[in-house]
Amino acid sequence: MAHVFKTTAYTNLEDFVYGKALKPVVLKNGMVIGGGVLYPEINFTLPPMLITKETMSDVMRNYRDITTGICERAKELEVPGFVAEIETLPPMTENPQWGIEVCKTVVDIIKEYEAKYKIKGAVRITPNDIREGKELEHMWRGRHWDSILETFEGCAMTGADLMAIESVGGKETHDEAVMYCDISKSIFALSVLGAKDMEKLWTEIVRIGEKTGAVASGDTACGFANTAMVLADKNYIPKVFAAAVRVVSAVRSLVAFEVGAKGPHKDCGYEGVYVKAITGTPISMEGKTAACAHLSHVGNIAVCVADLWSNESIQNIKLLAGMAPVVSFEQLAYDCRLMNRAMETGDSLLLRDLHADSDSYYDPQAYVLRPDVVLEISKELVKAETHYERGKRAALLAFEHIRSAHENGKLRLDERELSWLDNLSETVENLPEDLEEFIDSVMDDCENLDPEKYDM
Amino acid sequence: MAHVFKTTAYTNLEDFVYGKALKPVVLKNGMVIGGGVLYPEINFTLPPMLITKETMSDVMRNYRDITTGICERAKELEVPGFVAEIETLPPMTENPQWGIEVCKTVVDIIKEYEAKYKIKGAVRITPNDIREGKELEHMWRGRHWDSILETFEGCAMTGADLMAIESVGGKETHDEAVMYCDISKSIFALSVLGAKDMEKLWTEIVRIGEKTGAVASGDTACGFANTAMVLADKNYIPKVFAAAVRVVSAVRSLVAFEVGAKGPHKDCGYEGVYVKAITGTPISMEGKTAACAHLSHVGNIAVCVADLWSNESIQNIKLLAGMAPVVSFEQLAYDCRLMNRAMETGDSLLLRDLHADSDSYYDPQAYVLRPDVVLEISKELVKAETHYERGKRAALLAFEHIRSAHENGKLRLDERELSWLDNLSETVENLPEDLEEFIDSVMDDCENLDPEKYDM
Amino acid sequence: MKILEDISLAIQKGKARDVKQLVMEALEMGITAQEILDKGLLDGMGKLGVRFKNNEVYVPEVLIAARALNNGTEILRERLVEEGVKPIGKVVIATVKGDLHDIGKNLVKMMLEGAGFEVVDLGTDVSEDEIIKAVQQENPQILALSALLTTTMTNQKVVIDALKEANLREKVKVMVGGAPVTQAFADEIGADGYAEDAATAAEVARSLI
Amino acid sequence: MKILEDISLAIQKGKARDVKQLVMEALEMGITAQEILDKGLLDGMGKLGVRFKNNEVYVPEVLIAARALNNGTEILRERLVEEGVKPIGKVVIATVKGDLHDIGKNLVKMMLEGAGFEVVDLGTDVSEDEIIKAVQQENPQILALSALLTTTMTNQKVVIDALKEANLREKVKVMVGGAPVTQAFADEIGADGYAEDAATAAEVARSLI
Ligand SMILES: [Zn+2]
Ligand SMILES: [Zn+2]
Ligand SMILES: [Zn+2]
Repeated sequence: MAHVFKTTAYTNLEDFVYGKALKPVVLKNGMVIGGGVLYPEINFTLPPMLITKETMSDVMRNYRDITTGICERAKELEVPGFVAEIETLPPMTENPQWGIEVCKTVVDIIKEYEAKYKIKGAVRITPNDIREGKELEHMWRGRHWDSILETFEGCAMTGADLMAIESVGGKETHDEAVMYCDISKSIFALSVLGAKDMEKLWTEIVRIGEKTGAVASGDTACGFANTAMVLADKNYIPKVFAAAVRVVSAVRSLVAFEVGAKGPHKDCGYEGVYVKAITGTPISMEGKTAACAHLSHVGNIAVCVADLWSNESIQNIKLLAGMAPVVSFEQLAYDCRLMNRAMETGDSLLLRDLHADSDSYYDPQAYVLRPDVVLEISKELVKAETHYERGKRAALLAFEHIRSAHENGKLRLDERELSWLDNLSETVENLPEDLEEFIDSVMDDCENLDPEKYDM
Repeated sequence: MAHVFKTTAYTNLEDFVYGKALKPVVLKNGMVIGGGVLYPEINFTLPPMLITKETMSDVMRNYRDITTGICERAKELEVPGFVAEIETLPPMTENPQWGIEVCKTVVDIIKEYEAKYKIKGAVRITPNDIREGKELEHMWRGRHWDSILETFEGCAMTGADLMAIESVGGKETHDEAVMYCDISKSIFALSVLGAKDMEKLWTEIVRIGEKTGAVASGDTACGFANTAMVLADKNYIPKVFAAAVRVVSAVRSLVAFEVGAKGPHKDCGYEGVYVKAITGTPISMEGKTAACAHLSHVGNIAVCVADLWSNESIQNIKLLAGMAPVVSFEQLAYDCRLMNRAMETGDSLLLRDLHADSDSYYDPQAYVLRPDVVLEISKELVKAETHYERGKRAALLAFEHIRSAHENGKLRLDERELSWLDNLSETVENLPEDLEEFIDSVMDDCENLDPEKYDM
Repeated sequence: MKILEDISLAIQKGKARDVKQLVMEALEMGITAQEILDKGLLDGMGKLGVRFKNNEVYVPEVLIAARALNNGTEILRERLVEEGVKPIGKVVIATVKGDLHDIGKNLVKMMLEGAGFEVVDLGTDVSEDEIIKAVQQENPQILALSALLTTTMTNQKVVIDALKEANLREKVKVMVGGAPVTQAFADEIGADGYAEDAATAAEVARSLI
Repeated sequence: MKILEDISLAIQKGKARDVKQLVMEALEMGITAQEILDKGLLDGMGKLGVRFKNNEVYVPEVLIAARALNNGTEILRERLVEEGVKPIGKVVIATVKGDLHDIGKNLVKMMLEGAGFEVVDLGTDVSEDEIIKAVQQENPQILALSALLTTTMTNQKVVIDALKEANLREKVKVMVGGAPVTQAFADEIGADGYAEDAATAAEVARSLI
């Protein structure tokens, strides 16, 4: 049975800082994530190319070159340890043997460098969640579901240290919610559909972890909250909406931990800060160094309580200095050096707060990532009993904190954001208490949802 | 007549910090460089393409898109001000009207954003120094020389705020010095040939500045010291050699200021920290965020006393987030936000030292950029009377500081670096006192040097 | 004319019921459907589109206006046929094979409809065969292709090649877009147009017909 | 044979005088020039090349060894001709038009000579016409092109096209390199080989002949 967190793991703001987690994760090679050192987590993807049987050798060459380049640079810069994340591309989940072969390639090179040069490296495998589109039979059975689990298990067996995913339960509905800035539908997608799917999926991933020794790490609401963030960044939707979606997404992402995930939560889920506050597990985060993958308004504040520091994703293309993944890796390594130096000198809280304060005035999405705000909201959030109640409360807490920060001159908001803030708050306040009533009121309006695929 | 600096402008380490210079530079739009705020300086170049009459419209489109992208992001992130550097490519110096047109395009867009949205932007023009190759007639006359001055003057008239260059006087000789790690030849190339050329060239640039109102800013020894750094980074030459070249290059780059340059010194000359220590003028520096252009071992320490923070150069190609120059700009903007926040809270010295301490143990090239080391070396350096004496002393001071840091456990050096350190020191100690004797002893061995082009 | 201005304003405010009412009044006043469409409904969408491009309104506002637009054109439909008025152009839109990203395509669709185009949406993960079939059946002036991955953008080229193969390339203009796509890539694969984002997609489409 | 090992060692240590002395001794002992070259001189350079690749020695050490190598081959030259021994291959090398970067090219040259290639260096900023002329005159197996700027790398393609034009493309293998150049670019412009850095250039050249 799922364990529901009723209190936050952190109670004291002074303990809530980057590089240290209450429940660190120890890897096979001795690396401790959240054990006092902030490590870089490097992400990468292929340059423009097709992935087919015919191009597979070229695909492999790319992954080999990327990994070798990163390991070489880790050696040069004497990085104390690092994580490499492989996010499989859709054809690699559809053909699990491809994803597993890529994983093996990366793992083997990292282990070779570890043996030769004592560079500690770990691999996070993140199968692309292919449970979307017209051919999907069901969320929890059929070939899509089987391929995902097969990829997890195969990669874990081949030496991946961490298992993660950006699962898409509820995403078809959330895509609609984002376009219309429909906060009710967003809460439905995240805390009803998403939570329901997460429980099924993560029960399986945790089981694979127990069987293989790989760590069931975490699941980001990337397709939900980051989609909203990117649209807000283009001024397509209000930032207050995106900020609320971020906090609501924590309710969904927490479900992995309710059924046994151990962290580190994956990089592209900024809701990880809430996960860390509530569970005490370490998290990966991405900020300014991930500008290669998406611009954002949270470039500095994202590092405040991170245990891994990531670049999100970069194509294997050449920049003037060399291949782009190596460039990103170097940037992350220097960021981490600075943070770790401050840890050594006892200045980590000061550095955390400089990062937070430098961003939080300019954008509500940054404001709701402030460590103090995260802790306050988390403490209130865990008091709600069900996922639905938590979803509602998350949105309301976000709106409250944003409003009062604005009133107190701690947060600048455009005029047109303010009217959205009022309307959105009102909508959430008027949502029904009863879950069934809520589902009935929202579901009819969900064009893209096929409830049968969720056994609803 | 040239003014020779006999004392350092800074005497106190507590005053020597990023964002503040003793002699700030005030631009036409009111931006003050070195006046208490660290600003981003964005650099960019074209994607793979030829520059010809036929491609000129495509060239212009690139510069227009780059500048618009940067200005848009500056607006979004509420950047307090920025500098955009245009480094002309060789054909744009050879055809000054092309370089001037590019400059006008960039200036116009920036001024438009300034007028519309109050975003303060400035332009630094850096003509590519084309005085190289078989067709060169003479360093200080003929079509190459004329084109460079024409580019400066034309761009200054069209609205460029700052004039800079990476001049190449002595580079043909230094290229040989670097390959053989010949420190005598390096001192000859930098403090004899380089200094001689700088005096001629910068007298002209300062004159153009007086005539047009553009600021004669500075001249980096990029082709000298950065070439050494990049080769050292590939493990092609010893790091102690590259570190010494860096300090010697300060003697050369200082010449611009002896004849009237005002700063900010250009980004890719890490010797700028010595220039700032001695002259009190502001400087631009580049570090981890310039990893796109070249990897380095000075990613954090480079920011310690910077007044502008730069990315060196990035092609206008697409990353997942958008065009690469915009990505770099965002990264710089966040770095600056953090540094500026610490300035506001009175923590700038602490943050400076965290950056310095995080890098300086790992590489002698980083060690000689430590603010304390820079100030100590600078104080000794200015006691020498001639450029040649300063060149020798610069190398010896670098070696001394590196050796004692290593002995005191403050700097890690590979075994094979140590024997080079001894040999190189010995070589410099044995150089003749007399300049003419020195020149005679080195010049014969300079294969690529044509002394007539230097009136020698 | 005041009533056309009122229709335009009602569209901009997303007031579907007002639009319906006003369009009926306008028809009763004897104004042609063509004029109501151009100077009322599409004028409103055009103005809203400009405000969207200038970051003055958000997507939901545009979507709500688009619904109001639909309400208006619904009423006009018969009359438009009678008057022999055709939409300014027809677009078939799809996210290419292997790519399930929907939102970018939907935003472009929204902007195109707002500009008066008739849009046939084939959805996501659409193979070149399905696209060819749709082009044959729908006979659009424009085919708009979206791709969000570096590993699917090449399928935009696959579609263009398939169009050539099927002798359809001359019959339809192809515009492409998506995060990793650039003007240079569009040129390279022989597309006719490239839209950097949804806000500019309508302009690009207009320039192609 | 001990003396060949000694020659190899003297090369690795860059002891030009010792090399000279030892090569003469070896000749007196009746060892063929071919053997002295392969098992002495080039063996030494080969071993040093491996240490260079493994970051155990620096460029100056390799350059000094290359000088010692020259000292040795100088003495052998006549005898090599008598024995009919040819260099393992001839390379024409240049930095392309518009590009004045010298060092990268020189490093590649150093590694190629160390591997026993005869190298004709055309310098920097070399036009396609000059390159064509050199290929016609020198008749090399390999043409090596360097470019350091995004705005000159395209001139590598210009040279390859000019080779085709002059009906020389089949007669010479082309290898390319330089900071902005990639394997993908090399493939795209139809080069035969791509060297990521100086250390791998010799291997690539060897694989081409
Ligand atoms: Zn993600
Ligand atoms: Zn430079
Ligand atoms: Zn620069």
